[in-house]
Amino acid sequence: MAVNPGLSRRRFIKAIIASSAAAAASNAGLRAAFAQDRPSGAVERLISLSINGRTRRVDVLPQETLAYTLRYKLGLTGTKIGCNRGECGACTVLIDDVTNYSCSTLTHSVRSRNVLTVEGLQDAGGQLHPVQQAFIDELAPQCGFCTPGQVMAAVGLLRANPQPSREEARQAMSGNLCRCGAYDNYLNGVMRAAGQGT
Amino acid sequence: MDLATFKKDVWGREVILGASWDLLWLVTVAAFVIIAGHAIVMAVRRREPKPSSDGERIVRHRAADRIFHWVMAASVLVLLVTGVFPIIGIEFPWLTIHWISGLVLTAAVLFHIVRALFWQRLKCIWIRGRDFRELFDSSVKPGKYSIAQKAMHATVTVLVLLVIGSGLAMFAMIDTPWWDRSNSISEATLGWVFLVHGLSTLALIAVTALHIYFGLRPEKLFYTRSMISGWISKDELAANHDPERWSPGKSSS
Amino acid sequence: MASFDVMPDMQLFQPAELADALNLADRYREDGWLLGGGQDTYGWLKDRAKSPQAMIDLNGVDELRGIRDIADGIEIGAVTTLIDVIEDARLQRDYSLLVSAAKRVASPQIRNVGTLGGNLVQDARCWYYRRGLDCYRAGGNICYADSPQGMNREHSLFGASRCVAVSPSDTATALVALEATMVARSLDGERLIPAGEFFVGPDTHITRMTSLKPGEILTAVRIPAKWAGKHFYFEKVADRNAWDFALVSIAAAMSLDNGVVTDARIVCGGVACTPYRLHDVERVVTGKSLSEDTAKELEGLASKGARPLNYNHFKLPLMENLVRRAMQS
Amino acid sequence: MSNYRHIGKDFLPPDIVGKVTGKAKYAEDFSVDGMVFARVYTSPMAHGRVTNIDTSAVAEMDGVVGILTADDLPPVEAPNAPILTNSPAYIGEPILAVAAVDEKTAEDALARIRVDIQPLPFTVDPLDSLVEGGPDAREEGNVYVRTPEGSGFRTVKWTREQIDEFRAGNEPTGVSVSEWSYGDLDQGFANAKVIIEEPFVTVGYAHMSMEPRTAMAYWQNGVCYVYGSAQSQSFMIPGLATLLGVEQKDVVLISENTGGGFGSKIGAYPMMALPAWFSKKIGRPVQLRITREQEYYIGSARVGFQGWIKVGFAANGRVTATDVFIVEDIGPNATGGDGSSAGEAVSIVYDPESMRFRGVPVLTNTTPRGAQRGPGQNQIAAIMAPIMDKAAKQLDVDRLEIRKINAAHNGTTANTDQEPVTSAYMKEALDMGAAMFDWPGKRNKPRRNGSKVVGLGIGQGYHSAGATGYDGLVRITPDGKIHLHSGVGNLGTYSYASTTRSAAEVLKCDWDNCVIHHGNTEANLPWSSYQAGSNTSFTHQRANYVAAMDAVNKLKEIAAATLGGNAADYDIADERVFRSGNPGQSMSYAQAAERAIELGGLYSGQTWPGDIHEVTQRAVQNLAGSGLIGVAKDNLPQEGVIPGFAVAFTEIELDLETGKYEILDYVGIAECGTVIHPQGLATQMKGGAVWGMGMAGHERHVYDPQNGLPANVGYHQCGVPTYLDIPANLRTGAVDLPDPQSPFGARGIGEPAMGCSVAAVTAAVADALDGHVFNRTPISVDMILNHVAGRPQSFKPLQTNNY
Repeated sequence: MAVNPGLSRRRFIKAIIASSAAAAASNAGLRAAFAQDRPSGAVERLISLSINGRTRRVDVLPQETLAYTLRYKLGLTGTKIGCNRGECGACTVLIDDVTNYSCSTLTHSVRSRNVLTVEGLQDAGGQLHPVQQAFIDELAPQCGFCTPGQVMAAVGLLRANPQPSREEARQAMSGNLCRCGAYDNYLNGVMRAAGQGT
Repeated sequence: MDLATFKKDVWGREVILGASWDLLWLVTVAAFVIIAGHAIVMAVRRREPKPSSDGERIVRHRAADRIFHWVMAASVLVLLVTGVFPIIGIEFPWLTIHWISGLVLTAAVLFHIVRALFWQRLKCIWIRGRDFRELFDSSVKPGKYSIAQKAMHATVTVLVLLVIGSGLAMFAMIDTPWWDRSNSISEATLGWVFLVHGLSTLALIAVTALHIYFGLRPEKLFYTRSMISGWISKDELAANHDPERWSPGKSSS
Repeated sequence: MASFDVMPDMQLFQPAELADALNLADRYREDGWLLGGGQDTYGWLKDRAKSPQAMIDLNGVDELRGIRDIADGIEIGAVTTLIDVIEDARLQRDYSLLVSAAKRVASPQIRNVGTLGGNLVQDARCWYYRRGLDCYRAGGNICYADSPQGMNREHSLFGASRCVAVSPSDTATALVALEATMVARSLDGERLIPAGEFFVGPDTHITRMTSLKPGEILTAVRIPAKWAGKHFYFEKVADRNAWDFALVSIAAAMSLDNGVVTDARIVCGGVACTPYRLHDVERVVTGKSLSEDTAKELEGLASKGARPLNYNHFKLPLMENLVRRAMQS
Repeated sequence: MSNYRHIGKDFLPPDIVGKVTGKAKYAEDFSVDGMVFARVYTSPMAHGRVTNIDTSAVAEMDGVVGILTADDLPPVEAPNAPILTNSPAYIGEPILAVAAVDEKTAEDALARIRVDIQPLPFTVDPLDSLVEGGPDAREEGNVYVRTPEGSGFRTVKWTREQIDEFRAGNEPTGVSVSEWSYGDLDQGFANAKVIIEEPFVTVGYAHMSMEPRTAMAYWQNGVCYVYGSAQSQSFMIPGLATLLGVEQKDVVLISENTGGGFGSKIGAYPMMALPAWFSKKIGRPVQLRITREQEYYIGSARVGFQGWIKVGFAANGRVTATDVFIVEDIGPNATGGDGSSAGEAVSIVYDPESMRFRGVPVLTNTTPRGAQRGPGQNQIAAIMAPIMDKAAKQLDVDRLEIRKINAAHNGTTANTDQEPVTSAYMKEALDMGAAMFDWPGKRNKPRRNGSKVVGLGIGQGYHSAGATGYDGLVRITPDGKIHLHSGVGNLGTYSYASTTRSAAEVLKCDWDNCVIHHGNTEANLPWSSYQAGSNTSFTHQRANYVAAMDAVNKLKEIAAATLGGNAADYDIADERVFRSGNPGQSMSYAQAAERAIELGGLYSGQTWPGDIHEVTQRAVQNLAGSGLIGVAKDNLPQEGVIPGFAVAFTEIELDLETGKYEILDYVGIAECGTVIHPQGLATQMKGGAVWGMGMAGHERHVYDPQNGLPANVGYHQCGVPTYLDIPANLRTGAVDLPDPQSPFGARGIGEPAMGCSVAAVTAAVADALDGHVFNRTPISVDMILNHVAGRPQSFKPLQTNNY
C-alpha cells in the first residue's frame, strides 16, 4: 500500500478482519472486542437505533435495509414494502425529519439519527396526528397499503413547510405512488392538516 | 487455468463467453522463455562464419510477395494492439480500427492464396518427410524454405485462417457502414466464435513474437533483408540452401 | 433465473476519513461498491445482478460534503445531496442550470438522500442491462437492445458502439454545459477531469460510464466562475413527471452580450451514452441573438448524424424542438 | 335522499383508522411461531419444458427448511393456472419454491438451484401466432374457446394475406371463434350518412397493485388457516378449498385488508395456495411474500385488443350500425372474455340499432391476463370516444349532442338478446357533467397558445353493476348490539361496510350501535359475491336488505308472541318493536334478542332457510343461540341488465414540441342510482379517473419479440401515474336517481369510473391534434411527436406489446 495518511497498515488490516468477522460471527464477545477503534469504519452488528423516540438495541446485518429491520426485527409492520426498489414510497419514513425510502436506506446509516415511522405519530394519549385525522376526514386511504408512506410524506412536508400551497404539496408527495388513485383525496388531506381545509 | 470464460445467455443458460485472458500472461511468458532459451544456446554455440552478402544477387521474394508480407505484418500488429491493449487496461476506441484492419488482412490473405495457388510452386513451402533430415544432419540443406520457415508458415496459415474465420463471423454482431448487426448467431455459437478468435489470437501473439525474433537474429537477418529488397547473395544461398533443390534465376542487377 | 429482492451478504465500511475511504477503494477495487445515496445501488445488489464484496459508504466523510466558494467559481462535494444542491442560494443565483436539473431528478425522497456524485456516476437504465442480462455492458459479448426486434425506445441516437444505452443523469448534462471539472482522488493522488471527458462511451469503455478507475473516488465537482449568472435553459421530457428518466433533456449555458450569444455550451441528455454536446448548434448560434430566426437557422443541426434504432427516432424531432425552445428562452 | 337515516350519508368505516396508523394488517404483516419464509423461482423462458431441477447445492444449506416443486402438487389441467409448473408458458411463471428461516437464506438457496429448461416456440403478439406457420403459445393450441357446447384449446390460423389485410385496416376475413349480432347490420349501414371504419390496438398492462400479493398459511387439526390478499372474502372459500384439496369447512381465510385488487384477486389464485401446500409438506407455517417483479409476472394484466370497428351514423348522429372484430391477447392461461364484453358495452352505451361482434382470443407467452377494471368495456370506451367525435365532425353535430342522442335511457336494450336495463340516465349524466365542466364555455375558448394546444374530451364508461342470489346475515344480541356480518372483501372501496348500512336502515337503528364482522371466515360471514364487476353495492344492498327484513319480521313475531296480537300489528323504531298505535306496548331489540334465544329455532339460528349457501349455513350454525338471527338469500325479483354508467369531461393542454400533455380539468359524473356513500363514491370516481389517465397515456406491456423478455417489470417502467401525471384537482358528481330493482336504488360504479376517464383523455388528445385518431392506447409521447413531425410511427400497424 502506498502513502497511507491517517491509517497504518496494521490498523487497516485489523479493520478488515473486524468487519468480516463481525459480518460472519454472531459471537457477542467477538463483536464487543471490535466495538472500539474502527478507523476504516467497518461496522459492528449490535447497534442502538432511535425509533419513534425509543432506543432499540438490535442485531443488524451490515447490508440490511431499514425497512427490513423495522418489519422483521422490530415488528413495526406499519412500514410497507411495495416495491423494495425506491419506486413506490410505501416504505417512507422520516429520518431526522426528512422523508426517506426505508427500503433503500441501510440500517447502519441511521445509527445516532432519529427514525420516525407511522407507528410513532400518535401522541401519548393515542391522539391521532393531524395528518392522520385529515386523511380519515377526507376518506383518503382506499386499499390503504400506500397510506403509511403517504402519511409520513405529508408529515415530513408539513414539518418543513407548515403552510404549503396545493402545488407544493403535490410536488412534495410525488415520491409516493397510490395505485388506487387517491391522490386528490390525499392532497385534500394534506391541505386540511395544514389548516387549509377544502 | 481455464481456457474459456462463461456467462449466462438471455434465458439464464450457461454458455461460453470467450477465451480466458489470464492465458495472455501464460503466452507472453512462454514466448519469452523460448526466445531467451534459444538466444542463450545460440550465444554459447560457436559462430559459423557469416556468408558474404556481396557478389551475385539472387531473387528470393518477388515484389508482390514482399508487399503482401508487410501488409499482412502491419495488419496483424494493428489487430493485436487494438484487440489486446483494451484488455490489459489501455483504453481507446479500438473497434473500428480493429475490424478495418481485419478486412485488410482478409484481403491480403485472399490475394496470397490466389497467387500461391495459381502462380507459385506450392510444394516449395509444403513440409515433406525428407525435410526433417535437416534437423539431424547439418549437411542436409533445404530448398527455398527451411523446415523452420515452413513450420512457421504452416502455423501462421492455420492461426490466421482461424482468426479471420471467427472474425468475419463477428461482423454479425456489430454495425458497419454496410449492414446493421443481426444478433442472428445463437449465444452458444457466438461463445465458440469468441473462443476460437481469442485462442488463435493468443497463439498468434506467441508465434508473432518468435517470428520477429528469428527475423532479427544476426544469422537470419539476410532473410529479413530479402523480404525488404527481395534478393540474397550467392554465398548466402550456398551456405543455407541446396542448389539441387532450389536454383533460382539471377537478379537483373 | 430467480427474482430476488433482499440484500445478500456483504461487508459494509463507513469510513469517517477520506484517507480511509481511499484505502478501502484501493483495497477492494472492482469488488468494492462506493456508496453515496445508494439509490442506484440497492436495486443492483438486491437483484444480485452486481455482487461486490463490500460497500464503502462515503456519507460519513465530511470533506466530501458541502458547497464552497473557490478561487475560480464554486466547488460541490460529491456526497452533497441533491436537495442541498437545490436549496443552495449561491447555486440558485449563479448556476441555476444545475439547480433546475437537480429538481427534475427522480422523486423527493431520492433527492433527499441522492448525492450529486451518485447522480453523475449512476449506471445506464437500458432495461435489458437492468434485467441482469450478460450483455456487452455487463461484460458479455452481445447487445440485446440493438437487434432487429429490440425494444429500444429509450436508447441512443449517437456514439453507440455495440452498447446503445444512454446516459441517464440529469445533472450530468447541466455540468457538461457549465464546463465543470470533476475532482477524482486515489492513493496516487488527485486527478482533475473536465466534465466532457469524465463521461466515456462504450467505444472506449463498454462496462463503465465514466473515466473513474477502480480505486478512484469522485470527491468534488468544480464549476468555473465564467458561467456564473449566465443565461441558462434546462428542460427534461420524460414519460412521467416524477420518478422518470429523460427521453431527451437539454441543458444550455449561453453568455449574452446585449442579446447576442458570445459563447454557448448546449448539451442533450438521453440521446447518447454520454451527455451529448451540440457543437454545430453552439458554433452557429454564437454571434447571433436568441430568436425565432436563429432557431430556424439551426433546424436539422442538432440531430445531424443521428443513427436511430427501431423505436427511438421520435427523439430527433424532440431534440430539434428542445433546441428551438432554448433559442426562444 | 335525506329521508334516509344512513343511506346517502358519509360514515366512518371501522378499518380506516388502522390504515392511517399502520395497525391495519395485510397478509404479510401476520407472523406466527415457527413461521418460515418462502421464495419462488420463476421461469426465465417464455415457453419451455423443465428437463431437470438440481437442488443438490442447497440440500445441506443452513437455514433451508424445504423445497416445493410441481411434483409435490396435484396436477392442474390447462388452461387453469398451476401453483408450480414444469411446463412454463411465460417468463415469470413459478417453477419451484424454497422455504428458509429468513428471506435472505431462501434467496441464497434459490441462487444455487439449477433448473434446466428446454425451450419451445413462443409468441408475444397474437397476430404473430394467428398467421399461418406462426408459433403457438401452448402445445395444446393458440386459441381457447368458451362456448355453451364446451370449452377447449384450438389452433386457429389466418393466411398471411388475411393478416396483412387486417394490418392494412380492412375488415378481417379470417375465422373468428365467437360471434353474436342483433338487428339488420346491412340495413343499418345502408341507412348511415357517415360510416367510420378504423383498425385499433389497446395494449394490455399489469394491475400492479401496491401490495405484492402475500400469503401465509399453517394447518391445525386438519383445518388450513390462510392469511391472504383477497378481493372477496366468502367468495374465495370454494375456490381455495379446491386448490387445497379440502372441504370448504376446513379452510379459514383471514383477509382483513387487501393492498389493491382491481380484478387481480377476485377468486382464489395459485400463489395464495402455495404456502398452504408448502406448510403441509414441511409442517411449519410458511409465509410467501413475492417480489414486485413477480407481482408483475403473476399479478395478472389487462387483456390487449387488436381490432377493427365500423360504425354507421344517421344524419342526426344516431348510431345505426356497429360491426366490431377483436383479436384478444389473453396471455398463456386463456382468461379474457374482454372482447365480447367490449361488444356488449357498445350495444348499451351507444345503443346501435344493429350490431355484430366477432372475436378470436389468442394465447400469448406474456403475463397471465385477468379481469382488470372494466375488462373490455374500458378498452372499447377509449377507442369509441374519438370515433364518435370524428363522426360528429363529419356530420357537423356537437360532440355532446351526438352522445346524448345515443345515450342509454330507461328504454335502452342491451347485448345480443337486447335485454332491457333496470334503469339508465346517461343523458342526465351528460347534462350534469356539461354544466359542471362548462362545456359550452370551454368549447369556445381559444385553442392555441404558442406550441400548446387545448383539447377537450368527453368519455362514457359502462359496466354491468349488479348480481343477485347472495346471502345476508344480521344478528341482534341481548346486549342490544346489532351485528352486521359482511362476507364482502376489503379492497379499499369500503363497500364491505357501506352495503351493511342498508341493514341498519331497515332496522332503523343507530349506526354507533352496529358492529361489522368481516375479514375472517371464522367471524361467521354469509355467502357473498365476487367483489368484481362493480356489483357489490347493488348485490349486497339487496342481500343486507333481505336479511334485515327477516330480522324485522322476527322482531315483530317475537313481540306478538310476547306481548300479544299479530306480528302485523307491530312496527319498529328507535331499536324497539312496538304495537302500532300503542307505543307503550313494546320491547327493546335487546329484550327481543333474549326472547329469540329462548324461542330458538329460526329465531336464533338453530334452524335456517333451506336456500342459503352452505357457507352461510355454517355461519348461522356457529351463531346459533347467540341472539336474534336475521338471515336470507336475496330472492328479490330482478330482470334485465343492471348498468353502471359514468361520464367524464376533460380539458388537456398538449405541447406539440414535447409530445406531452397536461390535464387541466377533469369532471367525472357517476350514474349509479342512489348514492349510498358520497365520499366513497367520490374516491371511486377519482381513482377510476387516475386509472384511465394511466391507460390513456402511459401503461402498457412491452415485450422483446426475439427473446420474449418483458421490458417493464417495475413501477417506473410500467408508467403507473404519479401525483404529477394527473390534475391537481379532480371534480366529481353523481346523478343520484334510484334504480327500481335495488331496495335503496343503488348500482355499482367502480369500473365505469375508469372507462369514462380513458375515453375522455383519448378524445381530448384527438381534439388537440385536429381530430387525428391514433386508435391506440396508450398514446405515448413518441406517438404524438412522430405524428406532429409527420414521421411514421415506430411500430408496424396493429403491433402490440411494444413501445
